[in-house]
Amino acid sequence: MALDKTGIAKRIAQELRDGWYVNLGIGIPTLVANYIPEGIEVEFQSENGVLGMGPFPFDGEEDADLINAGKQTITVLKGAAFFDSAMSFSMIRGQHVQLTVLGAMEVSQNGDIANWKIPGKMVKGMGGAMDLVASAENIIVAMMHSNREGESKILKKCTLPLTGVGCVKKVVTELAVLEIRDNKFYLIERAPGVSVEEIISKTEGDLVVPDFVPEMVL
Amino acid sequence: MALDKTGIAKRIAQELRDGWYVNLGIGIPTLVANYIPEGIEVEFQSENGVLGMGPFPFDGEEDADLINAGKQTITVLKGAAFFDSAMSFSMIRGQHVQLTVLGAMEVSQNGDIANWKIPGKMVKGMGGAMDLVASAENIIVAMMHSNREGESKILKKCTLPLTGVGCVKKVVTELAVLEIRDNKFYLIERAPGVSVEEIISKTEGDLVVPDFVPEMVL
Amino acid sequence: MNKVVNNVEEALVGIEDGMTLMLGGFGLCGIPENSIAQLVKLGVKDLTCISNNAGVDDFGLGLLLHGHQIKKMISSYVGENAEFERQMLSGELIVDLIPQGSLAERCRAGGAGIPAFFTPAGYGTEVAEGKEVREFNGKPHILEMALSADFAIVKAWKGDTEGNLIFKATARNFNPMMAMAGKITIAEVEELVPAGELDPNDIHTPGIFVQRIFKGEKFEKRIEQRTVRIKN
Amino acid sequence: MNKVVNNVEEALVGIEDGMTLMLGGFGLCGIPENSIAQLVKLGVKDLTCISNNAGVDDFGLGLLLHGHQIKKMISSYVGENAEFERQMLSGELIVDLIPQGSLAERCRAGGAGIPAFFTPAGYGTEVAEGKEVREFNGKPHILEMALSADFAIVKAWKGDTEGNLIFKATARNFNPMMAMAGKITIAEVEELVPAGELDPNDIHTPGIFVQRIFKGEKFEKRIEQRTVRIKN
Repeated sequence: MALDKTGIAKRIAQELRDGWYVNLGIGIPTLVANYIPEGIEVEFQSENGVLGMGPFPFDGEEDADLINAGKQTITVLKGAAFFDSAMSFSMIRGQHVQLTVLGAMEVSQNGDIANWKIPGKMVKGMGGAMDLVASAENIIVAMMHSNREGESKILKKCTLPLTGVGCVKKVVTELAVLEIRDNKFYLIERAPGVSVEEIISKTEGDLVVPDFVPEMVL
Repeated sequence: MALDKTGIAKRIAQELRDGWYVNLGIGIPTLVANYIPEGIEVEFQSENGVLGMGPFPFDGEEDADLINAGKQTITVLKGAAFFDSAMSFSMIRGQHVQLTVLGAMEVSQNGDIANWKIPGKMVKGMGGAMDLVASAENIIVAMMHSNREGESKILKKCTLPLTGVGCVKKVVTELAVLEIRDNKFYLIERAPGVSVEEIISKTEGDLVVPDFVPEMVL
Repeated sequence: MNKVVNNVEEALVGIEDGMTLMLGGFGLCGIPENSIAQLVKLGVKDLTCISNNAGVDDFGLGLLLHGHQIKKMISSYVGENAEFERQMLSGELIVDLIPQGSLAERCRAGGAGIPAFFTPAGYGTEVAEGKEVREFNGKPHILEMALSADFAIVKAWKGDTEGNLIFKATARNFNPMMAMAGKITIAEVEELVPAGELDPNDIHTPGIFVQRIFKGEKFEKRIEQRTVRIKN
Repeated sequence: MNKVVNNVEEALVGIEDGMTLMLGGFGLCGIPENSIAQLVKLGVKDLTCISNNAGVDDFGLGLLLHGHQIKKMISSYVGENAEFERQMLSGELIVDLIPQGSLAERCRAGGAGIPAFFTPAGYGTEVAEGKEVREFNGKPHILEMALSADFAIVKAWKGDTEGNLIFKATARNFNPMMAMAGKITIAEVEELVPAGELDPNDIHTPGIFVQRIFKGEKFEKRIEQRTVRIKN
């Protein structure tokens, strides 16, 4: 069965390693913080200027001056630090953040990503995404395999304006975990109960399928 | 009579204007802080990371963590701020400092200045001087008119490695106040009792002398 | 050196039609709301506004958009504002969208006397169009230019009479860099204290960058995405 | 995420001959003196040291110079050190002197992923030799490259177990930028406190930049130019 958003977040959380600083994008990526594997410590950076983000505040304890990059009210953990936007992107551009998780509208097999603009229709802006994808050594994209019309978003070539080129190395969708190498998608894992055939049929880009594709263990 | 160091500092202090942020170099320039004209407020920036420098500490009250760019122990006034070296030079390079006063080994009539190196003999380094002279809109050089061998340091062309090009607009020596315009030195004032002839004889660079040269009022 | 002005009216003297303004804040967090209200009142037009976001429909810079006071926006993310999207798609509003990190760094550069710098952000995208590309350490970078403004308007938590500023939590965001990059920088603060009350070690924006400072009359501090968890 | 090490011996593990080190401090103010003493003890050689100054003859980096442990110095001002001058003039020591502001900005750039930037400092001087010159706003600027180091060693006043640092007064100087630019950054602190004891608003160097932290055993804090006035 295809994963829900929570499932995608849980699977991505398995990629976390002890001691990492992690930047989570808006949407599904934000949920990753809820599923940190036991025994490891990671610290969350939000590009609007905080390191050491904690859970959402209790009702009535919100502070308008303390938000994340999705403009949601948050709290901080012990040992947190606040800083300005230039410092924040120094961390990102300077590769001090070990993992970036973000959403996408399209990903292509050479690692390009598009997630900020649909010409003539929607322009929200790139926010910090262009800095993140251009700088991060380790980017995981959390996204749905297809759009609402059922068209694959895992493509040979992106059709939308790009956010970054050749930067994505791993994609986690409701159906599969894909790695990008040598200009191809490699099928690494499939969601529990999802067939290899379904993944093949919903992937427009070149997909390399090994003889045995393990199911995700969530 | 030629001025002493104190006299030079007093004359330069007359150039201060209310509300200015001022960076004073090592040596004579440091003394300028002692002669702020009454009724005006200026704030001293030291490039090692302090705004709002006060007088030297009383004996026994020195703090090793609180020094000026000359490595002297200092104090700070109310409303001071500490910052790092990148921020400090952002102030300087970004032209937020209204006046820079520094010493020189040589100054030339096109506004070049040399003050950091004597090839084969002495190399102390430029410290912050190159940033200061390249950035400041308003630079006053405090220096002696001649070196120990009696040779003029107010030159057609500098002989020593330069600190900056075309940046000096005003020079105050023990003998005179000179302005640099149109590739010439203009004699603006003479030290009390110093003759125009003496200044002419000790100035190697092209010197424009008006009919009447007022004495400095100190 | 008297930087303290009595109110927002005095603080904004000199802002005219056609000027470029920088306004601090991320979303509605840390925006100079008193000054924005005054800009609405003044009715200045044809403004170029440099701000990470454009407010929401009825708060923040959305108020200026509503009155068609803004000719051009330089921002990184504008996704919370229907009127913005309408004006942009209809061509009424000129929009220059740039990566958030580049925006922050370009403001800092403007204040720091760095006219241009190289960054990897935006390479291979629309953002790089017309910009110089150069490889460093085997990786392509684009040359980005400094930004500056006629007036920078920032909001701080505490300020003193010398113009020193301290920001609170994530309300800091773009405020410190913009404070550096204004020809004239105006700070509205929640708390204005005499010089000497703030620890010199704790200052975020040294007073040298601030020309005018005033205590804001009222801070609504609207929350854009109130997100809470329920107590068990 | 355990960044705390027990002592300077553990902190400096991995520093080898021929490496590039950044060392914070301005003059003798804010230098990592415990770490410097340990470098002397380790006897590592052929170091490239990036530091604004080179210490004095018998303290700070002067101690490493004395033992001929330094192959190359990248500094802005070295005027307090006779042995330095001797080694430089004799050619034993390679010296790269650069403007102080450029040094600070190049370290910051190294930590911030900015490979290069333009600055007016040094145009028309020896410093500009071999560097690209470009005019911005009618004024010539030179292109300066980022600096980074195998290890950055900084000294802070207070630090917590997450690596967050607070510096005191002008002992801050180059420490924050160098902390950003080390592949591995080591912080020696006067006071090491549990996470949560430092106000997140007051942090100068966020812990993300610091890989190892320890409480220095002893801080002599030598004063270079004791200057006092007499009480009336």
